[in-house]
Amino acid sequence: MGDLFVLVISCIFINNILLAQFLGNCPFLGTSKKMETAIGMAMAVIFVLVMAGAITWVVNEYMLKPLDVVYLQTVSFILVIAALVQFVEMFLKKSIPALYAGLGIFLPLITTNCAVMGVCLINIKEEYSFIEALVTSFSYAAGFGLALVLFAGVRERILLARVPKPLQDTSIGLITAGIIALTFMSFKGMV
Amino acid sequence: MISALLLMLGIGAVCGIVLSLASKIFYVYEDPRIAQVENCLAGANCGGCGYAGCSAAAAAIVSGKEPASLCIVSGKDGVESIAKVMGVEVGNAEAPLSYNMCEGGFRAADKYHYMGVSSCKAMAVVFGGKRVCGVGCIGLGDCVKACQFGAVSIGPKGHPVVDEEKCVGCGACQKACPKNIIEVKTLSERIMKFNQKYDPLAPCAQTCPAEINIPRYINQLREGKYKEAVQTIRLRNPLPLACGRVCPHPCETECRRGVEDEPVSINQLKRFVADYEMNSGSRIPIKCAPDTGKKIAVVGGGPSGLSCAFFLRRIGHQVDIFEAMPKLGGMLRYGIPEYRLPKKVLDWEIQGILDLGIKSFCHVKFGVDFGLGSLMAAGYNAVFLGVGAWEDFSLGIEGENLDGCFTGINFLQRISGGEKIKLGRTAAVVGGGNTAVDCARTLLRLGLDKVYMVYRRTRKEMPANEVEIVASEHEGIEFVFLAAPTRVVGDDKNKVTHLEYLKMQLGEPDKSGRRRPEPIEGSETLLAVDMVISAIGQSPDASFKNQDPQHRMKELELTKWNTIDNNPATHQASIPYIFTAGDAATGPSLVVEAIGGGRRAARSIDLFLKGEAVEPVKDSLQKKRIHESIFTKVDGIKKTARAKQPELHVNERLDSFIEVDLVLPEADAHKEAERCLNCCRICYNPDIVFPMAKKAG
Amino acid sequence: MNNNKLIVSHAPFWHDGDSLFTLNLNLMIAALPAVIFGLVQFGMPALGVLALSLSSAMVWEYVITLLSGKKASIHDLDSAVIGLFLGMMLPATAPWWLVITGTFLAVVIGKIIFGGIGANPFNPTLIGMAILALSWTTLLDFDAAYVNYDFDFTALVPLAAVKAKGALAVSDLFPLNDLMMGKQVGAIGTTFGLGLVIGGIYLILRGFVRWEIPVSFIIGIVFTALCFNLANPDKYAGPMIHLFSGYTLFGAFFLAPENSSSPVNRIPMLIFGFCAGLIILLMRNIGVYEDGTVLGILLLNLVNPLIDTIRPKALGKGVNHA
Amino acid sequence: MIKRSFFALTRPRLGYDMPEPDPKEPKAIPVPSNLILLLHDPLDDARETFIKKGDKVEKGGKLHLYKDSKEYTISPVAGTIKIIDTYSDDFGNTSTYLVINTDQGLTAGTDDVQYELKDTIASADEYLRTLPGAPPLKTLADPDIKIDTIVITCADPDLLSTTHQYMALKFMDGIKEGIGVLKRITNVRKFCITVPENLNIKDEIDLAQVFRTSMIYPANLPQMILKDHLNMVLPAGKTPEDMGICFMSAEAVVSLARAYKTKAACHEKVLTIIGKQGTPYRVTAVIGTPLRRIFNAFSIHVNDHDRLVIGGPMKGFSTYTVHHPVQPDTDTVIVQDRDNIPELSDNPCVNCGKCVRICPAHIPVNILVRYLEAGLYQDAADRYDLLSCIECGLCAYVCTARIPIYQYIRLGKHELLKLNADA
Amino acid sequence: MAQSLAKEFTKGLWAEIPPFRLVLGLCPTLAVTKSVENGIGMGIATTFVLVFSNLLISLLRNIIPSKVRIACYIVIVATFVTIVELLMQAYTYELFLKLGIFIPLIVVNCIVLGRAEAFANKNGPLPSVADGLGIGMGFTLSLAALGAVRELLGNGTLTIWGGTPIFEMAEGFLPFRFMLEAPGAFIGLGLMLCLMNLIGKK
Amino acid sequence: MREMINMVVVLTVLTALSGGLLATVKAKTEVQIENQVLKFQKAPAIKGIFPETTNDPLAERFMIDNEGVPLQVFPGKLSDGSKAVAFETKGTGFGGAVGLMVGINVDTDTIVEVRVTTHSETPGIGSRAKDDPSFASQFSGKGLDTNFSMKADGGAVDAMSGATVTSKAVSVAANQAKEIYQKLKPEIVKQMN
Repeated sequence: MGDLFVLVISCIFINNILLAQFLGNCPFLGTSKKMETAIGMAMAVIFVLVMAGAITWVVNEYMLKPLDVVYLQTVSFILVIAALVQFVEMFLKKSIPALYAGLGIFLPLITTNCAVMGVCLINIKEEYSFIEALVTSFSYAAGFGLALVLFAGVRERILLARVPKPLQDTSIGLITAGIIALTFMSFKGMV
Repeated sequence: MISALLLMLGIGAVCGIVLSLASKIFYVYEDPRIAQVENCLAGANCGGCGYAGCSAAAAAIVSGKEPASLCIVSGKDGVESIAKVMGVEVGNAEAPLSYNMCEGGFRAADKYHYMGVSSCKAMAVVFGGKRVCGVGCIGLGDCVKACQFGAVSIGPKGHPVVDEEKCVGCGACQKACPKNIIEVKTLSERIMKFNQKYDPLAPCAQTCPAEINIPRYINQLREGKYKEAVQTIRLRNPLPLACGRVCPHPCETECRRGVEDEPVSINQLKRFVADYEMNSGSRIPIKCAPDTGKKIAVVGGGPSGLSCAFFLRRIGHQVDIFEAMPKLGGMLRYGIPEYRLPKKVLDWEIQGILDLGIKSFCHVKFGVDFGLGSLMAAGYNAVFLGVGAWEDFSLGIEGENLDGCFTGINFLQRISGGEKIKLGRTAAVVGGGNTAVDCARTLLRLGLDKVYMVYRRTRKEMPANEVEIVASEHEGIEFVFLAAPTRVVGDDKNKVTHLEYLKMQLGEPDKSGRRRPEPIEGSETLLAVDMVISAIGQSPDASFKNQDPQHRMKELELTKWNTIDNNPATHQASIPYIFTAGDAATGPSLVVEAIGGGRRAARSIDLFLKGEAVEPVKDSLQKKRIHESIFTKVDGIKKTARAKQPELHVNERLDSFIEVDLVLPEADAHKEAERCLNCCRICYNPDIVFPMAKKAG
Repeated sequence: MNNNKLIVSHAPFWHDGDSLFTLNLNLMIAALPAVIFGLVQFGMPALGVLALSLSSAMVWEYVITLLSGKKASIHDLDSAVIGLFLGMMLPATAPWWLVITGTFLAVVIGKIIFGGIGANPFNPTLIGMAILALSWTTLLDFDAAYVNYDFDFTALVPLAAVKAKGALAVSDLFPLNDLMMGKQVGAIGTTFGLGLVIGGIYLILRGFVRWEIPVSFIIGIVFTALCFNLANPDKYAGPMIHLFSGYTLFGAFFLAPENSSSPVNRIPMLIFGFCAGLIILLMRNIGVYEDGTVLGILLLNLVNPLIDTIRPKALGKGVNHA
Repeated sequence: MIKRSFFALTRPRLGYDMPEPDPKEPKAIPVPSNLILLLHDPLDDARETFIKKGDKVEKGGKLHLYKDSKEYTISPVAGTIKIIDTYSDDFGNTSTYLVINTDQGLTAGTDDVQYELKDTIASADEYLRTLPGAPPLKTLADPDIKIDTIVITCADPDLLSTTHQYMALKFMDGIKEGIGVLKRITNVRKFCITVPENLNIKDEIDLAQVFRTSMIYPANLPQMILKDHLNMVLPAGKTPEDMGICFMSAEAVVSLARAYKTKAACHEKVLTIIGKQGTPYRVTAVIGTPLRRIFNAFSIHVNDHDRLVIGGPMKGFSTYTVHHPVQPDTDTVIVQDRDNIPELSDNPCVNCGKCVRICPAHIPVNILVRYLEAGLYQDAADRYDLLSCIECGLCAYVCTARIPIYQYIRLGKHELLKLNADA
Repeated sequence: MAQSLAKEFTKGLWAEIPPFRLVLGLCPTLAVTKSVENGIGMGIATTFVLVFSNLLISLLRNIIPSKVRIACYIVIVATFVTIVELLMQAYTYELFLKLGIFIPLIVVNCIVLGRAEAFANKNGPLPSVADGLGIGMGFTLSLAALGAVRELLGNGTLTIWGGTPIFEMAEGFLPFRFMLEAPGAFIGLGLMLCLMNLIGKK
Repeated sequence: MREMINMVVVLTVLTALSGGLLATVKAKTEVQIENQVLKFQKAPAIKGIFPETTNDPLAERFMIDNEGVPLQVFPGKLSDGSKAVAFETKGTGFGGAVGLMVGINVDTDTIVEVRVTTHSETPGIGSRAKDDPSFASQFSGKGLDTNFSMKADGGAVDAMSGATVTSKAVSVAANQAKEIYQKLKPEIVKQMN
């Protein structure tokens, strides 16, 4: 239990997927201009990552490993994730439109979000158990969400400031992200 | 190897089956355009646009929240194909561009020192802004701040300058400007823009019936940009060559320079640039909007018809012109003599209009050769009636039908048509309008010994253009004022010998302030002439109404002057799909009125075809003036003489129909353009420094 | 006719006389006791560092505004304050290029690129400091910096000593009195605890700094330190060492209340200060950092927009119109 | 100008001014040769005006710009209309001004035109709208607005001004009489009077409920009176009239009472003039008197870069011409010397939060002003309580960055109104 | 033909150079640019995938049904990514170790899919290859540039290939370590983007 | 329906082809990859631990099972005749796992030498663990009864200044190696023979 807690803290803060591992930057910059979008995206990432983490772990453990075709990881994972996301999107759109409006519209963004794929690969690489894989997936996603929401808060203010023209938008967004990464170094060594 | 193959086969099959089943089971309807637009997008789902994935972005584009250029990955082709998907509405595919009305020149003085929020909007609500000039640019640059693309900057003269390369037509600058100085419009919208009372307009531009932006083209001329000047004129007037010759230029009467000095010779400048184009040997290309697939029939190829057809064509409609006479041009061709507007010039100009892709059918008379029914059957969506006013008023006196009596327009038309008419030696032309003068001067050129002009009132009241009157005086026409014809006297062969008229005197001024002529009893006088031409006015020939078998035609209402009854603001007639302008609608009037009317009718037709309410232009400035633009004095003007119209020597011109008025030499044109005060391009201090202090103190 | 052009502006027509200039001037005045003490303690090199950092910060701002064609803004003294504070946080032995790089990072990366004064979401001084500390750790190691100095007190950095050896081992080395009176090794302007407190109280009384932030910050430090200390007095030092050493007091009065990166509502201000104190102590006691003030405040700067949404309901908001 | 105190731990307190306990008679300004009257109808070139240049007007004559227009003004003198022209008023309003050349010798005495003043609110609205103090008769007469409470303010709404307090001190009988008139002509039954707590009014007021208001700004703003004394919170974006409450100044009540007593309107407005040195003068002037006349009477010289403020220092507006006329609601006129005008700046907000903490309406001004600067008015209203603002101006008064916050707020509301009108 | 091919190629080098003009592919840009060498390696790997997937997709563009096209593209891209991964493991093992997880993540690099969808989907094989090559080269160049800045400042060296620096800072240079850290990557890229914006202004 | 079948077929064929292609490439590169792994990761460390051996530890490597996880062991015959083994363990540092190759003298049960194999630590600070001989040399010759924890945690290892976490990772790895060795020693000895 204690180990899991350490894992959670480390995944959320110390090895934050965005700020320390550089994964998932495109949607990070894209969806952080507004707080509502950021929250929706954060939720969607958590949702998808947990599912993807589970399903890729299963694929790896019960299909790739027994057949000794681990080198097919990339192809099979991405295909499974893409299909899963698309399926969930269609499902939500039809069955739970309310949820779709809040969260589902972010799903297509996630297919090609390297955070999802990256976390799945990390899970395999670190040889986590199924439970650990689920927990890390969730924590990484939560870390992503946390960074996204905090970033959106700062960015909403920056959008209103008189940022010099060439720096506007993505450029200042990246620099802010850099400073956020800097502040996240606070947690270094805490676990 | 085999296991890998099988595994992937399995995964692929499962994914494929699940997805295809899901797409059937969980099918939800959405706007098919969303899928189409999404196909045009990059599909990378990168989120770079700020939307959650390409389908969200597509939905935003379809709902109109975002421009077609939203996606940062798909290139120009993508944008174009999206625009195509979205371009179901007319004009959407046309690129809108920003354009500022108030430009260049010096700034108006401030009425106070402003301290506060540095934004035009904020300043505009404080006493209308600190500038003394109330209509122009404030200059704090809200538009510059609003532009996301760096396309707007404050130019060296303190006004916004738009870089057309960078402008994407988003409209942010327009929203930011509190004074409507800067607008984002497509070419169509710009062509169909009518003066409104909050536009910064110089008095000349307010006066021009065609609403030409006069100061702009004068400035372009001054800068040597003749082509641009012609384009500026063509935005409002398709016939600069003709207008440059025959327009009575009401604009010049309002010219602000005229308050202290002689007005600028605006019309000659127009003619200069128009002639420049004609003589340059190549036509300036005229841009048209993409085709809309709508078809309009223009009946009558005179100035109003040509104008209406020209503008309809430029905004993308298909136009056919039907003309009763053998050639297009209407009154310009048949009513205005060769020495004022050479046919060669007119042909060149009309050809330019037809080159836009307008078909013309001549020698077909409305109501005789074709009618409303046949037009409708041919699939025209609307009809423009610009049949002009070709029916001369009769004098209503005895002897009017004698041999040697003619009516004005009929006479001019026959001469223009090349008909040989049996002429006399002396002639009396009855009337004081331009037609009368034209008849008189034509007669002189036809070799008559003596031409009299008989007019009921005095020279002061003559409606003909002053220059024309002066020219005819020079050419030796004798004026008989205060004379009311009472009888044409003929000999036994029914040939005209004399015109009898009654002398008149001016009575007490009436309500309108004019002194009405009153006949002097018993003052009958005989004038020995062998030709009498009556040119006392015309009305439209409305015979088509009864000749047309289409029963709907009965619904077309006429006024008591036989003009087609219409809404003067929208030019829509009593049958909704019929529009009319020009002399047919107003009775005999100026060419430039007809041109302006044609454009207004084109706007209404466009609205009608789009299914929108045909409503007048909001806050229109037609024939009104912006209160504060009218000055009673203009300080600091150094008087300089107005450029003189070069003209043919009298001796030369009497023997021929060679054009009398000549074009200004380039140097003179520039000199004349320099005389322009740049009203509304510069902010002026009117004589009122600030209203409250005027006389109260 | 009257040709007088009056000034037209919008209400109100009075002003309480505050300006950015007076605000920043007062910040600098409040820092004076600590600065003077530092100069006396560390001598000419300290003067050099402070002078260079103050001037270079202003020069950077001037150069950048010049290059970008904006109106010069150094007269509001904001960059001077950033420069002074940065200088105060450096050791007296800092090389010239370190100072200049630091002010560049602080003024340009920390402030100007975000849109200048008031727009910076993070404390510019701290951004400069954090980047310097990350890049040139050894140069900012105060133990190493003052080898050539001869002090009449323990020449060990208190927090580093605590971290390395445990609280018990160093408990006698740092009497509270010495710490308060500046008898400790540290940055130029942050060792004189009493001076910083005097400056801080001056700022609070004159209304240039909201009292909520420093007070809750100190409470956060003291409370957390006390908890740790009670749990394991051998390993974790007591609140007073934490309070009077390192950048703690300087952070409390001068860094944390920096206007644009801290909350303005009362409850958020209290949360902000307390959490900053808490996180700093966590970093000191269980993280890898000896001090942590710099990153701790930056972390709270990041959270600031979020917590500042806790605010009283506006008048008439949500009232049903009867 | 009031500067902050040296120690500023607590927020600044701006106190209202008090009239001297036993005020002198105000100085009367003679009727000038030219009067300027404002009509709230904009001049439209397309329409024919009802009054024309050169028309003769009688004293007490009612002037309409157009035949059917509802707006009118009453000429306080007999004379000739010399000018009719457009006047761009403050905050986007366009009105029309008339210059009336006074006929000499006809300035004193009663009106030439006598109206049939009936005991109905409609009748009062028809003739008495331009009484000194600008009684809100239009609101009261409007059948669509249901007013059940009238609050009479003997406290001046802005700093420095003592006009209403003076009226209350001197003419308490008039106020009582006015309440009687109002009770007679309207259906309103509830009357309240706000009296500054330090104002020495000895009379018992039994006709109305008396509120003693604080002497600290902005206690006398309508929203604050509602909140503090009527226990009523105005919903954001609503006016007191929407809640059935009508505010009326002491002077308006007094002049209403006089008008009913004499059956003729009075045209003399009481004003507080604050000179460049801060010296207050109390004057009476005929409505329409250009301010320059008053300044001449006190030898106040208005130069370039000075500021002329109509109304108080917190909520008034500055005009650009010394010919600005005395209006029915002009209580105070301040002349500020160029050396006493605080500079504004175009600095962005530095987030010091002073505005947030001083705001009586608890608006997050620091964020609001950013949204307003960026022109995001709708967001500002939806998320940052733009419409809750009670427009006291304190935020701009304390702003360290010297941002014209109040102007931004006014502009934001103005633009928002326009946006909503378009939509 | 040759001219238009050249145009497709060169646009990737400047007009549409990722990640500066098209703000895509940020993750590898940030992560692997600790040195020029890594940047170039990553760039070449991406280029390889881009060229071949573009080629294959443009060949198959008429066969693939539009509803499953994204899935098909992903499979194609992923296949090439795996090939690159295997090849790198076999022949440039050290580089493979440094790039680590980012090699398989090329599959989710928006640039690759973006080009497939935006270009190869609509154009013939030759232009698609040119486009892929151009964009890939542009990407490589950007990574190398950012890598150069970060390595030079953060480590005082420049290493193009093979581990030996071709340039080293003078003896007394104390490296600006910040540039090698995560925050330095973000800020470095942000500032380069700003620079590109400045240069891009006509 | 046809459309659906078409979709499924195309996708299936494509994935199958992909699988086949990859399998081929994998088969072609497999040997080379294994060589590379040995050459770049293990060889330098082994070389460092066993500078002189009479056998080829790389060639003689064998796998043993550590609670289900295969462990690669490199046996070395040292020049003094004693037998030693080397294997790799991992500890967690700043930037992920730190791999540590630990050489143990089977005869004396002492550590021969340790070497860091893989790391992604901050260059210059954490990476000193690999480059700085003084740190690694702390372990040399220590008996397996030593606690390799950091001194602050009551162990025997001095931290590298400024790189506490990396040092910790190494010490964790070392402790882990100790445990594994103690547990699997009989197996290892058996295999070696």
